[in-house]
Amino acid sequence: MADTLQVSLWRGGSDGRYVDYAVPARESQTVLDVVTYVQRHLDATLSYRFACRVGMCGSCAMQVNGRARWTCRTHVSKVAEGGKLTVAPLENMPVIKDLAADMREFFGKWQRAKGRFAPSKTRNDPVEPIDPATPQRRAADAAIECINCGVCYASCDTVKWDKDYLGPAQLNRAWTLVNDVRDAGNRERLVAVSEGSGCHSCHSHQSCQEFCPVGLNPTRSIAGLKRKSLAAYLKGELKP
Amino acid sequence: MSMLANRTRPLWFAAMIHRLSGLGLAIFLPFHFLVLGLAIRGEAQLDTFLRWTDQPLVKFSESALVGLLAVHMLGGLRLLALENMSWRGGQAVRALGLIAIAALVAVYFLVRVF
Amino acid sequence: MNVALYAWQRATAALMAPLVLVHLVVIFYAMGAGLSAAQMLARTRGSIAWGLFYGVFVAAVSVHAAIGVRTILIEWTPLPRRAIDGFAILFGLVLAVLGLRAVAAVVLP
Amino acid sequence: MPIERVRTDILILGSGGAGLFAALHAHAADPKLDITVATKGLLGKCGCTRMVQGGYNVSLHKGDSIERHFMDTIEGGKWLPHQELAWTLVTRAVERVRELENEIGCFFDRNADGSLHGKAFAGQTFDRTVHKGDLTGIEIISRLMEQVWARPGIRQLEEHRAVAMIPSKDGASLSGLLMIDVRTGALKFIEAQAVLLATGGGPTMYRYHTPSGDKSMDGLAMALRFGLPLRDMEMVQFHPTGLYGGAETRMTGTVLEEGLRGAGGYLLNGEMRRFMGDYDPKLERATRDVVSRSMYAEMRAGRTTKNGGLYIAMSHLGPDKVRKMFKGMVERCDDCGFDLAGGLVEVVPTAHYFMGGVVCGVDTATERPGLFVAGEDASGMHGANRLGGNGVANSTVFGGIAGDTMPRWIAANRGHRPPDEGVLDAEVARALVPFAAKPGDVNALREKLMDTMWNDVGVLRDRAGLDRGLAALDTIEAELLATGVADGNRAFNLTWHDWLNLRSLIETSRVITLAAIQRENSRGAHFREDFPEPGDLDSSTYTVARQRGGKIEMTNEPVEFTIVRPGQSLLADAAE
Ligand SMILES: Cc1cc2nc3c(=O)[nH]c(=O)nc-3n(C[C@H](O)[C@H](O)[C@H](O)COP(=O)(O)OP(=O)(O)OC[C@H]3O[C@@H](n4cnc5c(N)ncnc54)[C@H](O)[C@@H]3O)c2cc1C
Ligand code: HEM
Ligand code: SF4
Ligand code: F3S
Ligand code: FES
Repeated sequence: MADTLQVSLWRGGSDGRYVDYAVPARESQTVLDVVTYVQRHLDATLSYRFACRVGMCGSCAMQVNGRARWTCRTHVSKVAEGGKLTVAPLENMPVIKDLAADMREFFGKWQRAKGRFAPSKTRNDPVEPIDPATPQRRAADAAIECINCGVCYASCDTVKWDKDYLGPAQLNRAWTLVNDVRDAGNRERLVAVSEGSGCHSCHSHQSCQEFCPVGLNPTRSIAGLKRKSLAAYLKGELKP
Repeated sequence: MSMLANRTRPLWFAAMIHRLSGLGLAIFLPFHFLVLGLAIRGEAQLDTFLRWTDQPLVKFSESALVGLLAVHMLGGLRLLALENMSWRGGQAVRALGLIAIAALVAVYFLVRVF
Repeated sequence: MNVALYAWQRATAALMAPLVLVHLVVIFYAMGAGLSAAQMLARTRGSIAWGLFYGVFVAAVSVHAAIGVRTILIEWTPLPRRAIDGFAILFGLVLAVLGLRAVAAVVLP
Repeated sequence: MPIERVRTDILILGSGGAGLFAALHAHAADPKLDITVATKGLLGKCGCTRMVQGGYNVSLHKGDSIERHFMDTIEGGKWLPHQELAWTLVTRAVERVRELENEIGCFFDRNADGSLHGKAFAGQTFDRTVHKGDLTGIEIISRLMEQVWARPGIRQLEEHRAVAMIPSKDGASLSGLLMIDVRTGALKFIEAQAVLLATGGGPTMYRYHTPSGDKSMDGLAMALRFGLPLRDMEMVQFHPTGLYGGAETRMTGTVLEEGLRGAGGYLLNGEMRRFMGDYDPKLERATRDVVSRSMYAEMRAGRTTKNGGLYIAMSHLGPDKVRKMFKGMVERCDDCGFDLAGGLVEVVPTAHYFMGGVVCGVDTATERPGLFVAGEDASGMHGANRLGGNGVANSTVFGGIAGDTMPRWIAANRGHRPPDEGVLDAEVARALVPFAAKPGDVNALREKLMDTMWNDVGVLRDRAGLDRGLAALDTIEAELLATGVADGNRAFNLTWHDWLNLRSLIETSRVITLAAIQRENSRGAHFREDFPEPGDLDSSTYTVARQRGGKIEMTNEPVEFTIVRPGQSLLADAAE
């Protein structure tokens, strides 16, 4: 390992530019640590975002050498090509400053996709018994552990090309709810994902699936939504 | 900005090939229809046309079109399967295989027209 | 793309797959047999079967390609949606008209 | 300096389990109220509720009872908990879990018969911890976040940091909060009829710590300055197995799950010797506090790895088995360059949870009208030790209660209360202090603080060390005040926030140290080597700290055994 890393960091807003820094290489060092080093020792005004440090909060995602990743759990040795790192804010989101992206639109679309539980019961009812082996529960489980990091969203060219496209994480969440037998909102949800720029706009590029740091498969979830909504449409249950 | 990494993946290329082949077909098709429509005015013209198509360059581009059709169809069938059948991994390998088959069809056509 | 357009695009795609196969086989066969234009037309003219075959093909491809072109324009051009929709419909109609004219030329006796 | 002024009816500080539950409940109680959630990071993406791995304690399972959960909580807390608060915690948790499942949409794991699965968590007599895999917090907070986003009536101020509580003109109540909009760097005063403090404590002043990076005891530092009484401030819970990757990586201190020891993992010192036998016959399976103390003692004696940590070894269980059993942990270690399944991973005890906090009632009200507190900022529920699984129960139960209480309180006490402008001006100046001094190395001071707290006010304590720590804190504070931050661009200026974090941490560290001096016995998380005995349970007291005129006063208050006395058990009563 070289003893210094050549690091280029995006500075400024959308009209910013890359600035180069030399950061000492360490044995245990994540990309987040590199960025932190620059802020602590080289340029105190560098802005970035993190919280949990362990891949649970999805706050720290950035473009690292062109690829969206969670930086807190990306060891430098796995990504630095020839001791070089280029770090930029997440693609497909407005830049706030330096490495921090604005996620409001991401969560706005989450709501547009009806990515929220619609209750059919209240706190006064017992918890609904659900057989963990049913196909629906399994399908929900397979897609549920999303940390809303935005990596998939930043890696999807359909998002880039169609500003209204709901996005892989959002549709993946909608799919977990479609498979949640307790949910009462599926009619509206299917309408929401079946409108223009919904699940049917996905071209199965599969970058979302390949890059999702927690190993989810939004492509599969979206395919599920396509099937489900198509069936509902053909039965005349959807009036988009 | 370094090259976006999602654009260096096989499945992204597969999607681009699918799109460009579809686009190519869409652009070619009106001309194809136009030419066939000439047949209304008699076989003579059509024959002149078909003789024109004997030129090597035309044969090459016709082979390319057959290739486009094959690659677009196979790619489209892959997508239909992915969307409608239970999930399978190895999509990149599949996509590459289908593109290869389409290329073979095109080459076969090329060999046959000459 | 919404579910209606999706349904049409995927349905026409599924429909066209066998048609394309047959079409390719026909081309290869014609080539292999070294048929001239006149010989080919002799076989198609007056054939209801071929008329139906290519009529359906043209209809499907017009719908399919129009929807496809619309998607591409939405994603790759900054044109307004309404202009794109108009263009796609126009494109589909042109394809259908030209295509049916061609079918007529090949099939009508 | 004129700053932006905003008014809202209810201001909620923090977007963890406590803050988000409060917002939802308040909104449900009165949708006409203007509710604002201000949070230091992104809504629901900062704080520790997200990081909950183990799960949520609730007595919903056949064979369990509220009384049993209560007794576990009291005994775990070494008879120091406020019993009414603890009782509220365990009783309301039942309704809260049903609410999480039925209304919020959490999808907890089930048994084969479809009922909720309860897993075992150390220190409890029943397997009552409800969970979603080992990522329970993600499920809880993501679902809460979605519900809040779904209600446009709840205003969001993301990346807004509270810096000071501003009293009303008459000084009797709270007027509002001085905030910094992190993104622009601008100061803002938010006047509110009711405020909930839910910033989640967070003992990040220790060399090794688990909480998220945004937590720096701001809430308690503000409460202290506002003159509120703080309880149990000596009680810092340490988790035995924090990942150790060296001083310069943020991974250091993050939790490696409890189950590793439970499953038979070995702890080894630098000489590769399994040392737990020297301390406790239960070896690695001893309770959190015992293992943490043993590890700390081992490290203090210098028997460490060359990097200064200890090892956890799992490979003797079979690397493939380990990989299967602890998939998440193995992957996390692997991402960071460590082989948990087949090799050795360095670990250290790590500061995990803060039992101390603002004194409050069962309705979350504090001493000052208009101010409420919930979650890790509140105190009394856990006493000397928090049971694993009671943390998120605490924040969600009392967050919801706060959300129920505040609209009622507003209905009875209508109106905003204009601020004391003098205090507001002074606090504005205080927030900008670092820009006046010559820029310096803020991080070096943070390192100093972390070392001081680790060495002198850490897992094992004695009077001499605590006195040393107190003196060091004064020095660090003085150095901090002389260390500035360059005043170029205040927008998203993390170094400015690091500075402010550090100040909060120093101020609360001082209270921790004073409280640790005050308690001359050893209970739960607090261990005095010079007073190793727990003392008489019947005359148990808890410590209270309060700042008056710039000085911190410490008192001991007797624990009131309103429900059960030491030596008794509700379970015995129930059995009779
Ligand atoms: C790694 C880990 C694992 C845990 N596992 C468990 C478990 O298995 N079971 C369990 O019961 N408990 C567990 N806990 C404890 C539990 O997570 C916490 O006790 C609980 O979630 C605290 O909730 P809260 O709402 O009070 O605070 P948090 O969820 O921490 O939220 C605090 C909020 O306040 C914000 N904030 C902080 N300062 C300011 C400021 N100045 N201005 C504005 N906003 C501010 C933060 O950004 C954050 O949004 C765990 C904790 C950690 C760290
Ligand atoms: C043989 C049968 C065919 C099949 C199975 C097929 C399948 C498909 C499918 C599944 C798509 C959607 C791709 C996506 O959303 O990413 C598609 C798109 C498209 N198709 Fe076809 N197609 C066929 C024939 C044709 C023909 C003959 C044309 C040309 C006239 C054509 C033109 C297009 C165009 C332009 C697109 C849009 C491409 C894009 O969105 O990226 N297709 N096709
Ligand atoms: S699906 Fe994966 S990549 Fe996308 S937001 Fe969720 S966790 Fe991140
Ligand atoms: S990358 Fe985008 S196109 Fe679809 S499969 Fe994933 S959402
Ligand atoms: S900091 Fe939370 S995922 Fe990286």
